[in-house]
Amino acid sequence: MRELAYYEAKLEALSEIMADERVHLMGGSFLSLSPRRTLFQKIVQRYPERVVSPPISELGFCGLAIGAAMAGLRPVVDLSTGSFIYEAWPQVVNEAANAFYMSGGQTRAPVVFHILHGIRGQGAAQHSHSPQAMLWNCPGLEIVLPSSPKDVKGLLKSAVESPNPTIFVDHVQLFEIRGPVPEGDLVIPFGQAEVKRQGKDVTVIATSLEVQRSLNVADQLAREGIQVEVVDPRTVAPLDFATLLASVEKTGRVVIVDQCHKSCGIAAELAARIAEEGFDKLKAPIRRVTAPDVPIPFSPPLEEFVTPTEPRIIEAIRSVLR
Amino acid sequence: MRELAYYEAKLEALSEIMADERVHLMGGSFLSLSPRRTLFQKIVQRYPERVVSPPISELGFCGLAIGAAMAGLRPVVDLSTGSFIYEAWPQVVNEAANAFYMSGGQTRAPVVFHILHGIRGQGAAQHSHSPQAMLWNCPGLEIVLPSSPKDVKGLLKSAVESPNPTIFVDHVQLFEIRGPVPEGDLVIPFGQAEVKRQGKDVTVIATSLEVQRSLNVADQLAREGIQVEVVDPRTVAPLDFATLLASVEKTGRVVIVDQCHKSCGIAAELAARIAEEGFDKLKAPIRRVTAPDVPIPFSPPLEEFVTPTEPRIIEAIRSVLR
Amino acid sequence: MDLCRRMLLIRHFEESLIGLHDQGRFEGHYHVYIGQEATAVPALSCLGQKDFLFTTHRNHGHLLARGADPGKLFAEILGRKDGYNHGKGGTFHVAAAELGFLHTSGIVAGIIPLAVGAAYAAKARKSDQITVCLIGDGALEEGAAPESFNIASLWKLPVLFLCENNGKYGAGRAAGAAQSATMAVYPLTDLPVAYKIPARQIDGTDAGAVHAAFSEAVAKIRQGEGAQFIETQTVRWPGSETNWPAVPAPTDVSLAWDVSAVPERAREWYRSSDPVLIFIRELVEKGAATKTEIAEIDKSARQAIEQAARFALASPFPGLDEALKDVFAPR
Amino acid sequence: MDLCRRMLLIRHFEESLIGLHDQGRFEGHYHVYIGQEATAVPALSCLGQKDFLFTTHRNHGHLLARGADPGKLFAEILGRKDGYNHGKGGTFHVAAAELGFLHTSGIVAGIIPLAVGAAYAAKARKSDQITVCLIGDGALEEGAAPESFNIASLWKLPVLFLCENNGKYGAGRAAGAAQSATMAVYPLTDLPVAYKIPARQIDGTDAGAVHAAFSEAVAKIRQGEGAQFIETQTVRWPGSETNWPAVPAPTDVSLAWDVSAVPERAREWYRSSDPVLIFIRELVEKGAATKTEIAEIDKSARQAIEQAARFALASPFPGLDEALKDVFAPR
Ligand SMILES: Cc1ncc(C[n+]2csc(CCOP(=O)(O)OP(=O)(O)O)c2C)c(N)n1
Ligand SMILES: Cc1ncc(C[n+]2csc(CCOP(=O)(O)OP(=O)(O)O)c2C)c(N)n1
Ligand SMILES: [Mg+2]
Ligand SMILES: [Mg+2]
Repeated sequence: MRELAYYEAKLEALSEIMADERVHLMGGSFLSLSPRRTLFQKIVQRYPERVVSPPISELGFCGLAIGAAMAGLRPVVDLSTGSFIYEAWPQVVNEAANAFYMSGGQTRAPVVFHILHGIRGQGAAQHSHSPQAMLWNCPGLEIVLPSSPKDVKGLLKSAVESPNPTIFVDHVQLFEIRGPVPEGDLVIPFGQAEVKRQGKDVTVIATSLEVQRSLNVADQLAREGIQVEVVDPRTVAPLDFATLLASVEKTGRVVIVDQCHKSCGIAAELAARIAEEGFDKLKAPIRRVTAPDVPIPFSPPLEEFVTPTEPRIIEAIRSVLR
Repeated sequence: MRELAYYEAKLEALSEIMADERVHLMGGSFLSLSPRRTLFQKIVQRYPERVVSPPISELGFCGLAIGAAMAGLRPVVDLSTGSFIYEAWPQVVNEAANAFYMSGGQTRAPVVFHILHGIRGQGAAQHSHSPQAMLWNCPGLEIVLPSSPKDVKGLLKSAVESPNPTIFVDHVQLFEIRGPVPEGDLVIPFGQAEVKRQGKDVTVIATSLEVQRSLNVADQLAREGIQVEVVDPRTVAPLDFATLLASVEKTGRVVIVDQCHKSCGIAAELAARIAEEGFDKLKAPIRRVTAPDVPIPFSPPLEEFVTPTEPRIIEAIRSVLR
Repeated sequence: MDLCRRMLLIRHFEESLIGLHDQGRFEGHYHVYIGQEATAVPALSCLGQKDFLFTTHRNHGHLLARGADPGKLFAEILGRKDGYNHGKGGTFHVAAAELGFLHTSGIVAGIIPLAVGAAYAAKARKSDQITVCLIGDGALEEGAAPESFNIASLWKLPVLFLCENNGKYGAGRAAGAAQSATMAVYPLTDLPVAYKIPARQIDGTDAGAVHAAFSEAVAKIRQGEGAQFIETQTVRWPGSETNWPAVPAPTDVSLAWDVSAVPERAREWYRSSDPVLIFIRELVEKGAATKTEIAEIDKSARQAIEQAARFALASPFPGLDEALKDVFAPR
Repeated sequence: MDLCRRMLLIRHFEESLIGLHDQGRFEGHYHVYIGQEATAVPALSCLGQKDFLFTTHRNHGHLLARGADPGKLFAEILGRKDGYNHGKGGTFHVAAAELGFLHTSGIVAGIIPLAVGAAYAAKARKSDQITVCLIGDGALEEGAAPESFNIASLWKLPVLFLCENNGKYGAGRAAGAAQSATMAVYPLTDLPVAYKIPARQIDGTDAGAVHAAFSEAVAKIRQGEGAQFIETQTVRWPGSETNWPAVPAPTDVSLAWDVSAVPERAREWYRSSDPVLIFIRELVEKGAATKTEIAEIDKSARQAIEQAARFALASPFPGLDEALKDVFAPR
């Protein structure tokens, strides 16, 4: 199978979704402010009428996208830095998420919100957020967290086909990762976790960039004979809990890794659900590796200290194996 | 000890905090739109210069309150319905919460945000939110959930003394509850859970209105000889986890009850923490009783169906005792 | 004549609804459209079938003006199965896609960006649909309003902002706070005008003036001139003075000529500010209808409402499984 | 003369900072104040010691204009222990309470409500402190701006909105988008004026005009006249054309008279739009300083910056325990 860089696979998906006349892109940082951003210009040039640059009015333009979706379009909105979605919070969590339910199943809002979450390198407290946990607490939103070139392509295409408001949560530090991507059409359905690596000793459930870190860790520990199974939910809403549970059943030991702050983060929900439904299978306490409950500091060594890095994942794995 | 209704204790606290010249009240629905609201007029009349009615601009006036707090006041802001804090999300979670940390410990923002959360009776999807779980995922905010007349008084006074931004999460269905309240000054420190009822068979950890429901359930089950211990964290940030853990240690069985939606709700975090640190003490899986992951419906029977009602709490308790 | 019937239908609907609330048939906060009938009825009559509308907590009159079934509307507000949204939305959220009402929000200003978005979609599809954004004066205090005006203006979107300025009423404000205590922009039209959106102020008790202004604005939008803004001004209905609506005197067309049945404190409003009674008086004065004809129309509207209420009260509550349905649309 | 020194200090600071970034001494996005020096320096010189200031991602120049220690500023931007915020804030968030800078936000328009709040506090305490809210033109696109204008106007709060309109630059926008493509309000002052806030537009390369406008506005606010708005207009510095700042030609005072050292494409800006060079030229033309005196000032500013950079580079990174500290203030 051909290999692509993550940003290439993402760009490919962005180009392909434009074939649907209903798709409008709003905002232009899908490829971040990284040097790769210039590639996005190709799409702008090809579809100038369907790529728009709104004012710095996230509340206004996210609401616009939701309304346009209600009226039949498939807008894909780039908010760039994850925390900018806070500006649009009332529209996302109180309008988009509720529309289908409140209308008794009449009004769909098939909009996609694209954000770059997490600890990105000197983003400091205001530009390093991972809003996905807060959003998961809001029923009605689908939440997607790709972690590989194949996934970013297949999940983005799936996001645009979804009839529901979808949060597409990306991480800029994934962009240069390379991996196999099948040629041609690739749509990865929501609600299908993927076992990214098989192992029998311990289950590591990870999301987004932390999947890559966990895979690295699994490589390292394999040399010591520790077989780590890495499971990636890929979407948390909907959640493929069965695949997670099957892995827990197999290993009996769980470490959960993600970049949300700890309290009420993604890892909290996964841990709680396993403690409820997989209790009998557990041989050790569940361990979470997350950002601690502190704002993300600017200074590089402090930032690294609060990041779910490989050494922290390893330490947690060892602790559940004890 | 004298008995007061919850709304009376709250009003007493509101009157007493006004003795501090730095306290300004912004907004006027501290006693909700219930018939009790007229009592608030006494405060307005006594301190007309320190009770202000802002425009319908939550982002603007919450930010104003934060700025005023930075500059030395102690504003207490009423947002009335819980979800209206979403309008102010960028100010609350990205300015207030980060100010002290980002400034390296220079700038305090001692503001209190008062909200009425939860399922209140025909609030439908947009007016029944419990934003406290989302807010707990944001480090830097203190989160207070009173459940009794004594607590509402002592915690409100403590909130105003706090040097940190504080979310005061109230529930309108608590207002008519009566209970003992000591005369004179009463300040309940943050981070002190209260065992509201002793029991040896099962621990119910509940917040806000659900504490009252759980106490009713404990009464009912006592008649069957089931001894339920009801523990109320009272503040989740800071969290007195030691008291929770001590109860788990005693009973080995845990039910957690709150009104947030299930995924990444308050109950998720408490369950995850117990699964991490109290794993050895658990004799049964942890059970959560929360609002399910659906928007709150308007129609009364549907609304009741999604509420953590007494029958649902009883059912959960029985399931962990099995 | 049709306008007259629709206005009376709204009036009787709302008065009847207040009765249902007082009987405990439904709980929770709600808002009625009494006193603003001469905005929605003539304004929305200027629209085409395929146009979109977005409205707020004060939506009942808008839906009825557009021809909604009062039975299904009552049923929704009572949380019944036969309601427009199977009882899941309730009074704040009545949506009726078949009438163009895609989404109704109880969040002040919540619909403004959405309406601009529907207009964006229509323009993108090169259809000639326009979108009407029905808001109260209070909505201009939210930042969503100027943000949306900016985009609607820059992108010349086919949206008509209809701002109903009903004076000093605002549920979230301290009782008695005057409008000017919460809005520095005066006149309100200065705000859209700053964003280069043409704006007009109209007397909201003058159905003819409302109709004329709307026909013109709708025509301009269809010609591609972009967003337009109209403010209609009405005086606050005395029944909304407390936190919960209360009818000072049930509306009877005879009040158009003799308000002595109305309690003293509310009389002035019914005499000089009630848009329905004003409209009726003018119809008769112009000779467009006789008092008897009006009384007939009134009677039939009243009967339609009574029947609608019976329909709603007979409708069952939805099954409990409905609570867990329609969180997500199926693929 | 002091103004001249401060402007040069800012210029050398920023040019030196770009050098540090290019050497990999710090990472991440950052924004420099080059081209706007003639706003902050004269404007902030009109303030008193106890006044409050709130600023944005483009804060370096504001801090230096107010007398910040360039060493501590560099240290903050490099994430070092001796930074104003122990390295925890970084370039977007430099706060210095001792200088009145309570909170600096990287969120566009994030500080506007906060500044209004500090003004509210000052007024409540009946102090004569004023608050300066330093924003870019892009901030007016956020709803936080009009919401705050409304409150500041209604409550006559002692706040001075200083909007630096630096032309078409906006990091979040598509490269090359003109300002008018994202803001329908034109001139920008129409927005505060709609909210009845007196507003003026000033040439941001004319230090004298800026000083005069600010003295007047500050005086009015201290007299209790309430909020004021000033827009200063500058032309975008060619070094900010790409996403990362790059110096076309290091500033030397001799450029005031001869720009041949500047690459062709950037020359026009240095010739006619550089506020520092304009100021220097005027000083000399008016006979207020000789070229030699200016060169001396420049040299001392340059040396101060070099020394500051050395100080910062010598400062250690904070200890790891610092990461977990100061989430909550102690009681
Ligand atoms: C964001 C938000 N804040 C506050 C409220 C509470 N609230 C409900 S109606 C209302 C007044 C709205 O005034 P206006 O827009 O003029 O509408 P009217 O009720 O006068 O028709 C308020 C403040 C709300 N629903 N949403
Ligand atoms: C809420 C929010 N949206 C988007 C951004 C990304 N952003 C950073 S600076 C900037 C441009 C701001 O323009 P302006 O206010 O004119 O300031 P300038 O950079 O021109 O000084 C943008 C859009 C942000 N920081 N915050
Ligand atoms: Mg109104
Ligand atoms: Mg700018």
